[in-house]
Amino acid sequence: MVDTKITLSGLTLSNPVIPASGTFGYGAEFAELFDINILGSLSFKGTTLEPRFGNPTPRIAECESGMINSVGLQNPGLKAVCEHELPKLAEVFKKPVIANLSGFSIEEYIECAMAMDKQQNVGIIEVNVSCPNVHGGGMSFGVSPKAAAEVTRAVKAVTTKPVYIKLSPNVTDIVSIALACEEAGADGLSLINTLLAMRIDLKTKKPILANKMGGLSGGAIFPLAVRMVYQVYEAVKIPIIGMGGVSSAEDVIEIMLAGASAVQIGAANLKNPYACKEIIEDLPRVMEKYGINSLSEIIGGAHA
Amino acid sequence: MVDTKITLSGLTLSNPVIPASGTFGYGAEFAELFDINILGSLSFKGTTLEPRFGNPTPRIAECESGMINSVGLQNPGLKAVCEHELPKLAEVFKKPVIANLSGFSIEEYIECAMAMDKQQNVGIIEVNVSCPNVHGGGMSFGVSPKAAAEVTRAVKAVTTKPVYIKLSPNVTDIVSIALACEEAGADGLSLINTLLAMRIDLKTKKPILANKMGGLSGGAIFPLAVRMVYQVYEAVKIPIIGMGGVSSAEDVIEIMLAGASAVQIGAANLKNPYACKEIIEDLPRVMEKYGINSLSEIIGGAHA
Amino acid sequence: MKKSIFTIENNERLTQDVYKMSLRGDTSDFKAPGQFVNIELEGLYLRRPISVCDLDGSNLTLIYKVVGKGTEQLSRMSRGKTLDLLTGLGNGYDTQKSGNTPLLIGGGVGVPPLYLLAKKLLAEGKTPTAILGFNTESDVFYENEFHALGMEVSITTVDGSRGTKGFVTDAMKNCEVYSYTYSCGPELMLKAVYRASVTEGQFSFEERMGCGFGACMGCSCETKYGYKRICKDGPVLEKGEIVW
Amino acid sequence: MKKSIFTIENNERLTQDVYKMSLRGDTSDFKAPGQFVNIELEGLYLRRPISVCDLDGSNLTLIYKVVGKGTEQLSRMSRGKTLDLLTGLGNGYDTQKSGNTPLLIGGGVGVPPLYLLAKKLLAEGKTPTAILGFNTESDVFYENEFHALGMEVSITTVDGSRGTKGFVTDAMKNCEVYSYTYSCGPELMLKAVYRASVTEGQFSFEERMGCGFGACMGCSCETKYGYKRICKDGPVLEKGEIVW
Ligand SMILES: Cc1cc2nc3c(=O)[nH]c(=O)nc-3n(C[C@H](O)[C@H](O)[C@H](O)COP(=O)(O)OP(=O)(O)OC[C@H]3O[C@@H](n4cnc5c(N)ncnc54)[C@H](O)[C@@H]3O)c2cc1C
Ligand SMILES: Cc1cc2nc3c(=O)[nH]c(=O)nc-3n(C[C@H](O)[C@H](O)[C@H](O)COP(=O)(O)OP(=O)(O)OC[C@H]3O[C@@H](n4cnc5c(N)ncnc54)[C@H](O)[C@@H]3O)c2cc1C
Ligand SMILES: Cc1cc2nc3c(=O)[nH]c(=O)nc-3n(C[C@H](O)[C@H](O)[C@H](O)COP(=O)(O)O)c2cc1C
Ligand SMILES: Cc1cc2nc3c(=O)[nH]c(=O)nc-3n(C[C@H](O)[C@H](O)[C@H](O)COP(=O)(O)O)c2cc1C
Ligand code: FES
Ligand code: FES
Repeated sequence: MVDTKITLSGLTLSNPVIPASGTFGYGAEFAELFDINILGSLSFKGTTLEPRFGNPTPRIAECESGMINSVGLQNPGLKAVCEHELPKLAEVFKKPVIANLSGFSIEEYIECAMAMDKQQNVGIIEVNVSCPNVHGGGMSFGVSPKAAAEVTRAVKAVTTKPVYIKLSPNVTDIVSIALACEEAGADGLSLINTLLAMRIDLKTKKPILANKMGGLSGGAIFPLAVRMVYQVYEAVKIPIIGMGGVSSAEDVIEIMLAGASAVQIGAANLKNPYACKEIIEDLPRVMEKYGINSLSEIIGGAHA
Repeated sequence: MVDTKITLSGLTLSNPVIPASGTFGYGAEFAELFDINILGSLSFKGTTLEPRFGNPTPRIAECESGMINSVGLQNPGLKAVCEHELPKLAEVFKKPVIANLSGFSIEEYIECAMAMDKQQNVGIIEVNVSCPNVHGGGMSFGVSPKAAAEVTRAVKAVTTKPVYIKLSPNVTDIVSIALACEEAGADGLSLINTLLAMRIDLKTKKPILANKMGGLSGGAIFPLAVRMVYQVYEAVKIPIIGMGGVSSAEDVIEIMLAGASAVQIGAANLKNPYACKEIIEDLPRVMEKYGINSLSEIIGGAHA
Repeated sequence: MKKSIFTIENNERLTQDVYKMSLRGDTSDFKAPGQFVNIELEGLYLRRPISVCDLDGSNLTLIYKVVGKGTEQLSRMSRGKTLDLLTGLGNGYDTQKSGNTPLLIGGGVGVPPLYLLAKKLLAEGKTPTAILGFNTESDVFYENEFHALGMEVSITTVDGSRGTKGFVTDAMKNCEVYSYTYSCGPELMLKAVYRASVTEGQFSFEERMGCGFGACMGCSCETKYGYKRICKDGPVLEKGEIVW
Repeated sequence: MKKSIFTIENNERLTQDVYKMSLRGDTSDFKAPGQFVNIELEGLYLRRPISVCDLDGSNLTLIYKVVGKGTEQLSRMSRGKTLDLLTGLGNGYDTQKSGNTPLLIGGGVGVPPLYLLAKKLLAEGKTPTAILGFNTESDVFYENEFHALGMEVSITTVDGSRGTKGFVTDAMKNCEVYSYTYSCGPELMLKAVYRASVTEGQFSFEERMGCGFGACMGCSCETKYGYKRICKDGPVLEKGEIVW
């Protein structure tokens, strides 16, 4: 029997497969289809302090081997998430979850982290730094090592739960940002978020998305994710949750070889609601095919 | 009859379709298959001052909707290109060509540009700034507005031919680099080059490429190219040659709507040696379908 | 929602660019007319949502217009080919609110879901009437099928080549009293019907979708009573909650 | 080079993971044994290079081992299906240099191109001999086909379950004088053959390819006389130019 267990900051996961924030809601739609307790964990939709409708529609554009979304962090806001969504989630998913947080100022991150710190079923706090910093000129927190470190320190100060910073790939040098987060006390890193992209409708001759641009995810970005995980793994000592286009057990192994300790599955869930289930069920067979006994042993295995 | 003509810095092209540097050699292989004079122009393989073998093999890795190459600028060097390749190219292609140049120091760019300035059949000099700057700590010239501007100024000083700077997409803010090049006198911009990416072989558990990483091209990067062309078009006044995953007449129109005055076709040529021919032949039909009479009129049409 | 494999029984052209596809598979998850399926297609990243036009045992009928890559691919498929479908998506129309003489108003490929709705209403002993709007005579489809159900149907065409000249709202003017309004069609038409309609009603919307089953928030819209996902809380919205 | 559509006539399994595919199409662009085709496959970005095993009028035979997605897809195809091929790729073996008694040494799926080479040499009145190396008895294929040409063939298997136990180089030791060495197989085998061979020769190489027709420099290798593209200037290199 092959061993799919991995650990993330002291948390043992039965397997490394975790649905990515924003692509699994709060699990309810999937729990109708299969027992989602087979998942390693679950990163729920990004929470912001205030409720957000997000961007106007259309918010989705199709691409070759991927899709662009400009959902814009629609969520019912911190209070409703803690009071309604998390209890409901706890009913269908019995394991610790990953609380994905977004903020438009350091204060918002702090408030969200403080609230999530109190939530029993939150195992890891995942801080999405891809949002624009409204007090910092609108540039995303995630594009500057300094701003990313600042968010990290602020969140670390208010929680004892492990803090993972979710990095943006839209940068010249992701390693410098990863290092800044590590230095600021991050317990781990999640990468990658979506890549800024655009499609134009030939019929209307205007951008398809009402917001013009959005984030590209899906198979198209997998080779970029593998590269970034590989680079960051070389530089940091903290664990990495790898993601970006992962859609098969083979992809899980590939991104783990690059350096990921666990793996999130995003857009693939939208295409096939059974994606995570199928990947988890497929893992043992694929591990055997490639002579892998224990997944935790292959983490970073591609490095010399 | 629809009109596919466009102009680039005074040069009139019968259509906007140009094979991208590194994917069409010096045209010979394609000239065996069809009359390559149907092309708008042709950007030949990147020239460096010295002959280069490039990186060790394997240099190619397949991806979903794309490929990674780590060819590493293999070319016979400036002298051989001018003495042997360009005269041979002039025999099969009668129109002005685009001379793609690479350098590892400002001096190399200057020497290459001076030599290309003297070549009769060179219509545009396309300066690839994605190469590492060996005198500047190994960072690519293309990731710093200052370094990109410096290359631009240096090349502009030694040639009267139009100078296009070919931008790297591996940056946080491509617009700042585009603006720096424009300010430094660039006559136009080519974008995008490939995105740094990686694949790992599950059998060997090591990177597929001997060089570990390489550049991702093909359909996977098209939505990123459209976004970058769109952003740069908003900021600059000089013409843009758009590229990155373009593989159909529809894609040509889409990237032109984003702001491209002409379009380069890269990886698609490798998959299908007739790609450019098919795109050119398809353009009139697709233009009619979308009610476009003249391609030059749609440039940047997606902007408000 | 269920995910299952359907087999194409038939795929025929109804008009210049509208096709009718009959499939056979597990239809147990459909609960109401107005629900839709989401179809996986080779080489395309996202599934394509198409409304259920008819349901009969394990037989499912879809009617679709060729507008892009996905529907073009569908149009080239033939009997025997299998498709991966998500079924039972969306809320569908509620027939309990219809009253005895509901009016069904469809435009173009908004017509198909009204067919199953009409069948259900008739089965419930009600007397629905339909107004079906098209651009021109050659675009008209399913008129006979509605007639065959034994109900009153009027056709409108923009150019007047068939039925009433003008829009569905022009035909609405001639309508006797109706008890409820059900509509499906392009957003501009829905808006016009919303304004012209003198009763309560339900309107079915389209939106570009990521998942089609409520997970991604790709298809949200604002209603008077909060945000709704067109794919899960819709596609059918109550007249009273719509914000134009 | 030509790009054209071939139709599969037959696709059969030869061993556990090696298949033989017969196709029909425009073969006019092949000039020499050892050339290859580059096959477009659905859903895969790059074409797959496979050597020509046999050519007869418009009939083309390929033998391939299932090692990944592309070859797996090939193995599932059946008669009637069409494939988009680039044909006439690579330089191929030069039979003019062979002398009268050339030795052909193939390992695994390096064996197929030697079959057409053997046919050509025989047609030229020469007396080729072949050593075909495999891992084990159940991996052996095409032994009879070589025999049927009327030539001497020896088999080696690593585990000795068939023919000489060991590597092709072990069988080379028993070889009488031969005039020239032709080889194709895994690089480690080529290297061993290169060392063991006492004559001039030609060796066929593999490399991951972008285009397969000389445009991208994806497959370059260094030779004693400069850089060569495996796809266009190769896959066959002269013994005298190889740099290990
Ligand atoms: C709930 C619902 C029910 C529908 N029912 C029907 C029906 O019964 N018959 C019918 O002909 N059409 C119906 N449509 C519209 C149908 O989904 C689109 O015409 C179809 O997705 C177009 O796909 P394509 O690949 O041909 O076009 P493309 O333009 O190539 O598609 C590109 C992307 O845009 C999306 N898209 C394009 N147009 C629409 C649209 N109008 N609505 C939503 N997404 C769109 C596609 O799904 C795809 O993701 C319905 C849409 C929805 C949301
Ligand atoms: C000139 C030439 C002739 C060949 N002739 C034969 C033959 O007659 N029979 C046969 O079985 N095989 C032959 N091969 C090897 C064959 O091309 C590969 O086994 C095949 O491409 C693997 O594809 P895949 O999708 O199954 O594997 P994957 O591993 O999924 O392929 C991924 C990528 O790697 C490339 N790749 C993987 N292995 C090789 C390899 N060994 N050589 C080159 N590219 C590779 C693929 O082409 C593809 O681009 C030849 C290779 C070359 C270069
Ligand atoms: C519809 C959608 C919504 C998303 N919402 C969030 C979010 O709220 N917070 C976040 O950190 N990432 C969000 N993401 C990014 C994903 O979590 C993931 O990082 C990214 O999509 C790359 O993985 P993939 O290619 O597997 O989808 C979203 C992605 C999609 C497609
Ligand atoms: C095999 C290969 C070699 C390339 N060589 C060069 C080069 O020498 N100089 C250059 O500026 N770009 C080079 N490029 C980048 C292409 O010109 C182009 O910018 C990029 O591939 C994106 O376009 P595409 O997706 O259509 O391929 C190369 C790309 C490929 C695939
Ligand atoms: S399309 Fe995903 S929630 Fe509606
Ligand atoms: S594979 Fe492109 S040159 Fe050989």
